[in-house]
Amino acid sequence: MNYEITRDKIDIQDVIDKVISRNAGAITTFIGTVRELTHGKKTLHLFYESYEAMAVKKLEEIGREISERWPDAKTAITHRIGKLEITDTAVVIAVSTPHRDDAYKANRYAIERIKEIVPIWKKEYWDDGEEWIGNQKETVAYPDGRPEENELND
Amino acid sequence: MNYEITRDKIDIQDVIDKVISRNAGAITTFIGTVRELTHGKKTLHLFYESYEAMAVKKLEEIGREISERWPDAKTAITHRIGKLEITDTAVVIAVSTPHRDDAYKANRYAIERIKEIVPIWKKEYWDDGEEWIGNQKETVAYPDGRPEENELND
Amino acid sequence: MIKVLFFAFLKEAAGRESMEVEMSGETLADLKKKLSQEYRIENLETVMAAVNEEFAPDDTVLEEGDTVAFIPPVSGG
Amino acid sequence: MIKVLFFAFLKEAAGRESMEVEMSGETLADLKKKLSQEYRIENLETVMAAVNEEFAPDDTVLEEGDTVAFIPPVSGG
Repeated sequence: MNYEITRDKIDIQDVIDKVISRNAGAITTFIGTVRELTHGKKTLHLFYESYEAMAVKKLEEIGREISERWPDAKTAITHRIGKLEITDTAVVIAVSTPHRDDAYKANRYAIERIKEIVPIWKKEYWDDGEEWIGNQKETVAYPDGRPEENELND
Repeated sequence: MNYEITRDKIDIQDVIDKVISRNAGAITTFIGTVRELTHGKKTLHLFYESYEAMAVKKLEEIGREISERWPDAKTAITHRIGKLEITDTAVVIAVSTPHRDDAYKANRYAIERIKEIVPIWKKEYWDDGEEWIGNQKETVAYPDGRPEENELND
Repeated sequence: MIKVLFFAFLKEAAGRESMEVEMSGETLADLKKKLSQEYRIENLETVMAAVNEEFAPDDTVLEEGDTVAFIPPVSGG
Repeated sequence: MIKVLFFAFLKEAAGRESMEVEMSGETLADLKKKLSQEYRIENLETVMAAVNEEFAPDDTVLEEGDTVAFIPPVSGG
């Protein structure tokens, strides 16, 4: 099971172990952690919700997309849901490839695609309120292209 | 000690723990592993040697360079030396930043700089011989600029 | 019978996480209209939907037993 | 006395990992010439050197107690 949604703390080494290979010279990981400050506002904690069956399918789809683009790559992704505290790990992406350039590029590809197609939603809790992140104002349809530059950096 | 040379197996989580931060939304790691095949030739094992005191200083220097370019980044690097078997981890670079774009770029910067300025040398052992990797033919001076494209992918 | 799932802000807006709707042979657009008119669940027009766990366009014809999930803009990672 | 360190292929070529050389007030280039002429340690011309753990150019003047390391092209990572 290289693609998982879990309610438990993610063991990073477990995710890495899934992509270790005699043909790999490089393994990159992306670890998404809960940041305290966003645009100067202090987050108390987060809550992630998912449409779990579909989310796992979409993670698998991202893995297939990576294999098409980087045939020697091995990919594993685990996303945690539920309540997360500051510094907790929300997602771990591990990619192994023979050479490092591909490992960085394929890993970056995976996180961008997660933010486009995987049905997982984040709710932020602050001192003075809470809000589902994404576009809750119903003014923008679901993005099917590349994310905007400011989203890229979030 | 965020910058280390070690003779022991590297605990990846230990390196990651050094860069965890309440301000970090992203942690990237690069894990360099011993690959069996290079240019179709089968490696049996590797041996890494270092000029240890200087290597640690140069790793620290890379950390300072990263802090100048990405002021919010936290960096930790551990490089293993001695005999390494196929799939063993030779180096772990962990970088945390508030946003993911910087975490990928700063991490990539670190591995490229390691391959330019850190006095560590790799010897490859094959069925039919062994060789120090690098330019042992004395025809090229030490590269002080950016590495060549083919080196970038090695 | 079509099973309908709501997530995130839509779940809160709809006041439920799932419901069952009697319809067959009609489209996803018809379902959205029905949910708006009969259940006062608004703002579905611009939200993506999945039929049986795969993103599907508004003209998708729904069949007995299908599961429709409304997918607000995602924010995982 | 200058301490000289060799690594990787240079260590094998020189048949030793360190040695001490009597000189002071001369340059790194002079040391390379001396190692070539008196000790038959070749191929140092195009190899980088570090003086007291910092990369240093050929015209660096060496002082009593300095440590000079010859640094073949590195291959870590």
